Amino acid sequence: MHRKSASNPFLEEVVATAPGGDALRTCLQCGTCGGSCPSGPDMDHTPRMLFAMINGGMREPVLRSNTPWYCVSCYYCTVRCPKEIPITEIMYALKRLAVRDGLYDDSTAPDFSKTFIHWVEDYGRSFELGLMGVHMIRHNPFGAFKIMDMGVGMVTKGRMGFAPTRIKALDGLKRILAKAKELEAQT
Amino acid sequence: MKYSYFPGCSLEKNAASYDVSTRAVASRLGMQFTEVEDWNCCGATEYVSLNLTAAYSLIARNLAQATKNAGLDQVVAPCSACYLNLRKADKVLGQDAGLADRVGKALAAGGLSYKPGSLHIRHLLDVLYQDIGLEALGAAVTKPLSGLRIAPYYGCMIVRPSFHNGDDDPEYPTSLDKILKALGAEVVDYPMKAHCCGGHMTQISEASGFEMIRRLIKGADDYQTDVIATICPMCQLNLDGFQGAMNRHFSTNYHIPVLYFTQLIGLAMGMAPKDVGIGDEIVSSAKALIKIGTAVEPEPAGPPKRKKDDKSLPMPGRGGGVA
Amino acid sequence: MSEKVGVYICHCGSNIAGTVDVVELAKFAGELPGVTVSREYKFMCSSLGQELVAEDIKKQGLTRVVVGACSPHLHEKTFRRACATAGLNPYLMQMVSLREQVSWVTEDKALALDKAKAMISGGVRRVQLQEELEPTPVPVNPNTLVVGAGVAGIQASLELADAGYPVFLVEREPSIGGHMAQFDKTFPTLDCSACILTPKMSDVGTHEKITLLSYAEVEEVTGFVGNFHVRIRKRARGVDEVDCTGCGICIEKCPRKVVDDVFEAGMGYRKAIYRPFPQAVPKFPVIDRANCTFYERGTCKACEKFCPTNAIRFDQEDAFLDLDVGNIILATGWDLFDARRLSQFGYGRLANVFTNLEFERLCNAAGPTDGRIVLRDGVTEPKSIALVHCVGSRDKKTNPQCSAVCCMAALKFGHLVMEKTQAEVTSFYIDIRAPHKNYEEFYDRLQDEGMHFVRGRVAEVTDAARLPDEEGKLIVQVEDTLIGKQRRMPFDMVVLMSGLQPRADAREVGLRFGISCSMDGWFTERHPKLDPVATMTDGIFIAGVCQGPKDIPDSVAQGAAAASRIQGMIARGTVMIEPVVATIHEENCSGCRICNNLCPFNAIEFLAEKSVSYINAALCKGCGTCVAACPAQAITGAHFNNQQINAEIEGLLYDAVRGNGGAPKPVAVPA
Amino acid sequence: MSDERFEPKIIAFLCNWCSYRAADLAGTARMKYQPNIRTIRVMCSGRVDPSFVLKAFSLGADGVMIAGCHPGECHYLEQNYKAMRRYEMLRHTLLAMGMEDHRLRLQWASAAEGKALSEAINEMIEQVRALGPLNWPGLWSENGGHQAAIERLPHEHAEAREVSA
Repeated sequence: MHRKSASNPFLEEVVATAPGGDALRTCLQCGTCGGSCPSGPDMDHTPRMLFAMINGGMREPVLRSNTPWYCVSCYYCTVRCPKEIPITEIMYALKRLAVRDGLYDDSTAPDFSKTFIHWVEDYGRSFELGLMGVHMIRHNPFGAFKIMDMGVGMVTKGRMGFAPTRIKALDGLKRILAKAKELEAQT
Repeated sequence: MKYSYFPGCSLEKNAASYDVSTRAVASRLGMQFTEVEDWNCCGATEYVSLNLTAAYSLIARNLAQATKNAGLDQVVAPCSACYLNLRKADKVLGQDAGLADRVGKALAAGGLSYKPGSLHIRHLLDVLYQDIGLEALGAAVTKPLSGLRIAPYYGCMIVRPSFHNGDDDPEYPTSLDKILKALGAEVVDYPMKAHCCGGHMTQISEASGFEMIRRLIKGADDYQTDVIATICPMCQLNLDGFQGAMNRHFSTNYHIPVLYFTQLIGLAMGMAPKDVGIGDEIVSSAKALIKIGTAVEPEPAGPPKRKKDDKSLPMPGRGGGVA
Repeated sequence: MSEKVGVYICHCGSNIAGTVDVVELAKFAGELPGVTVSREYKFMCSSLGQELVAEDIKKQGLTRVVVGACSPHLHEKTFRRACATAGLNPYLMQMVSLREQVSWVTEDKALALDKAKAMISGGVRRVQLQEELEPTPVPVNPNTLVVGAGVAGIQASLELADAGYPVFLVEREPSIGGHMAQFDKTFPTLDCSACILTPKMSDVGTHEKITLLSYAEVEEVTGFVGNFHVRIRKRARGVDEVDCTGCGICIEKCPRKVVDDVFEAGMGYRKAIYRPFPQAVPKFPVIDRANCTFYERGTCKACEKFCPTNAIRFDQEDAFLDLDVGNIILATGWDLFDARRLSQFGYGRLANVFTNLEFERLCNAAGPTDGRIVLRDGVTEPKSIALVHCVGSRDKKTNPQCSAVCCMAALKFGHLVMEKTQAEVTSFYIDIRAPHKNYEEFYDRLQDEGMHFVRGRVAEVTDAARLPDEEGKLIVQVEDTLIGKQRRMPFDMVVLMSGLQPRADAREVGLRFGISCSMDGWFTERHPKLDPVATMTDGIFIAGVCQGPKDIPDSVAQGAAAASRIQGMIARGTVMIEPVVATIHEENCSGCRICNNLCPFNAIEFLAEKSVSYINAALCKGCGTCVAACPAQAITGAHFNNQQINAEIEGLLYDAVRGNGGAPKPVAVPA
Repeated sequence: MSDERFEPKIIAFLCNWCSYRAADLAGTARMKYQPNIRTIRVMCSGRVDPSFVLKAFSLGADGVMIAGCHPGECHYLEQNYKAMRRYEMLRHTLLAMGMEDHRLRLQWASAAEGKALSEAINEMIEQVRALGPLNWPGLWSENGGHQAAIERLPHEHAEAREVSA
């Protein structure tokens, strides 16, 4: 039984977008999440601070923050949070909102997700070589050299295919995803 | 013991050695795997960042496919990401009615359906630890890994978020430690055992990605580790594939091979290295594996005897006093 | 019905009258069948208001009274008294809550009036069926049983004993003193815990009114307020308390050393025959049979050989005492949260991670290190110490509550560290809670003394170094929430401020004494604000942390409060037992015994010879569960019988449209 | 007060120690809730005899609420568990006899939960308002009458007995 906030629609938006998000209302700003985060040092804001900003209704700064995109889904924050807030899920929710509204300054991470999914949607399976190739050319052309030896190794050891596998019932999958996107758009 | 088997994209190519060794070890232990028919990618951590309903529908399709293996409600996934996605979807769809309804409609569009809770999604580690058990594993060992110092590395997604069903400790798990001990290996008390390998960070921000890899490799090196045992393709790729790049980035010179725990089990069962995909790793394990067979003094059992002049205070839980 | 009912509607200033049309309501009430007088008045609870009622009873010969005012929990006693003074049995008065349940919670005035009418007509119908009741007086046994001899139990015992009343003080451990005896200093005054506690302990030991039963537990409790019978198990000490002089030679000679994980919190060693600490009360040692060589191998008996008074009794067995007491105080205290449950803090794995209780022993001059603050190696003095707050407190996964004492204890530790060592000390807190007298000032003092504070709940404690300056240290990883950045800070020693939690067996104990626990396991008080030391079971009181986390001053205050409540009852000599109890009408009882095991207070017994069940009025608390359960309707619940409640239902629904021809007899609706 | 809007009448049995105090608290805190609820104070939710509920319905109540202390917090130790069992039994029976769900509600409310109780009251009033007036005899004959109901009883009771205590 929660009183919906009239003054802070953004909080309600986030809570509604993340499964189990209602717990966010009880954040006590202890910083366990920010302390636990392995990529915390590289984040614009610690998760805790992000929650304070959500509480303050700062929609655009929150969605523009790189914090969710630096979340590595290690779930340390989630298992340690004393208020049992599903923080990782909330990070996913913030990413979805940012992508939907195109609110991100550095497109590296969003594009990585999109490229990854591009192969999945077209073939039903992921395609590492394609993914890394495309992604690196777009975002880190020189990075490719740094890991050249690895790339070569991976290929020579046959750990990277040159084409993704296509699943049999690809049409079925496409229909499923099309319907799913249609329904998501209505929420 | 019969199971549905969900290999996942990684095990097709990049982690083929995990797939090979898993199947080899499983059949030796009398487990029968039936691969989930025409399975698709689980979406890793990427799809849910873009579209909730689509992400869960993608996963749900796999669950629906798995139910086609008549009579097999136990699904084994060796990949931590696949395991977590499948299991989380099964759980969330049982709780979030709205999402479950949308996903149900989406599946219907593909002529499929899935009822949450009708499958038990389990990670390979859990199955080997619970169903096969240390005794059976120990009994199957013909070539103990004596003298090999192994750092058990769990990574994140199998121990967290813990689903409160008697799974291993989310902070300091021990099941892999025990399995490796059963293989006769010298298991190091690896403090980073459940820390994060950085996932896709190498692709998002090299610096952060490499730093997370460095912590783990350094941690293992501090304990004179010969081999890191992993249970997840993503972890293996990061620690093994990117170890060289990481070394260059920090001008360090670590060389610690990273093998799948199933490869080590296979070796301990006397299988030929190539039969369990040894050699696929970028950081060669050849030098480390030479050690296998060399004798090693057994670990002292229990707390050491107290000397007269010993002023040290007892560690917690050694008490024998009245409660 | 031939009753003459008087109805009194209170305006409560504008509290009721502001929303409910009291004039109209009084008019309506006046027309209800059986009502002879109906008035509205500004303040019914005022003396004038009460006289109004008394007058009408006398002059108009009212036989029933309905007061429509505030909640009965506020003024039921008041109006019962008013009736009694006018010679009307107080139980013939019924209160209707027009304020809490109508005017204060309703916006629409018209609807408020409707609801008020229904509530009043319910009261009017009910009251006419109410019966005269008399509370039954029972004598109060002047003896008191106090369970638990921590500071709260000690205080309670001394208060009662000094007032001249006999006390039986039962303590589970070999010595009294509780947790306070383990502490070094107390906050915020920093006086030495032992210095202020041990005098009280010896007072208890020597007081002629106090019978001290240590190393003992309460097995069974029967009876009721004023007349409890308790059975005590005195565990076998292995030492005869008459012959033993407490010289301690046996302890010296005992060859067997064991870790003392009770008094020394696992930090020190004791012998197999031992006394928890030098100033223990009573002075007699105890043989720890689980660890005694004689009980293991059948040889040794060193203690027996050297005992100058032959007080050792290897064959001693548990003894049982049966006592009669009038009242009982539970002061059973708390358990320390097991920090192992939060493995990210490394307790039990990382040698130099300590708990607050371990640290108390480290600081304590009488402790295992003679008060030297050192690392687990027993020699090295730490150069930096981290104090981690809220370990097992304010955490839904472990204990949701705030443990109330840890913040201040951490400040105290900070002071002791700086007093005894050169170490830098840093507190990692979420909020510093310093709400009592001179507590905030103590916080201020510690900041001034140079203690460091970082606002953030510690995420993890690890020995995995990332950078050279972290090598060989314990690294505390935390978000400094005031900067908004993650920090990794190296320390030599980490102290976990573990929270207070209910005794593992609190529920069990509660059931034994017939009192209840809250969800989280603390004993439930009768009223959280206005009756904090009484419980729902008359004659059973609670004091100290067993009721909820609190510090020493509060525990002492509760101990004293419980004692004074009991002194009052003893001084009065008798207690009145509420007549709201159930009775079984033998002629209707079929002896089916369904009710027998429904009663948690064992008030219902089966009379085999008559093959009917019987309710002991003194034990019955009047919940009425058996009344509702009796298939033969052979049980009536005084003041809440079926007729009364059914009448109230009819009244409440006086204006309802019957479920189309559901056909109960029509209820007279006022013209 | 609008005439077309259906104003249900709901009888609430409040236990003296928790839920009645919760109602007091709701009052002192001036929490507003709809006035369609009419309360009866009993010492314990365990006192509520199923016949009271049937009586209330037969006299034209559109809904009945039984409120007590949270499990484990009963001031009579465990009597609210008995209330819980009876409620389950009664609810199953009433459903079997064709009464809609939501007309009978068991509500836990500690002395501190004035807000929770008032919200629960409002919620129930809305639910019952949506159901409209209780038309019991009608339902009774529609759903096939006594026989069907009685046949289901043993099963319903079995279910009810599964309630943990």
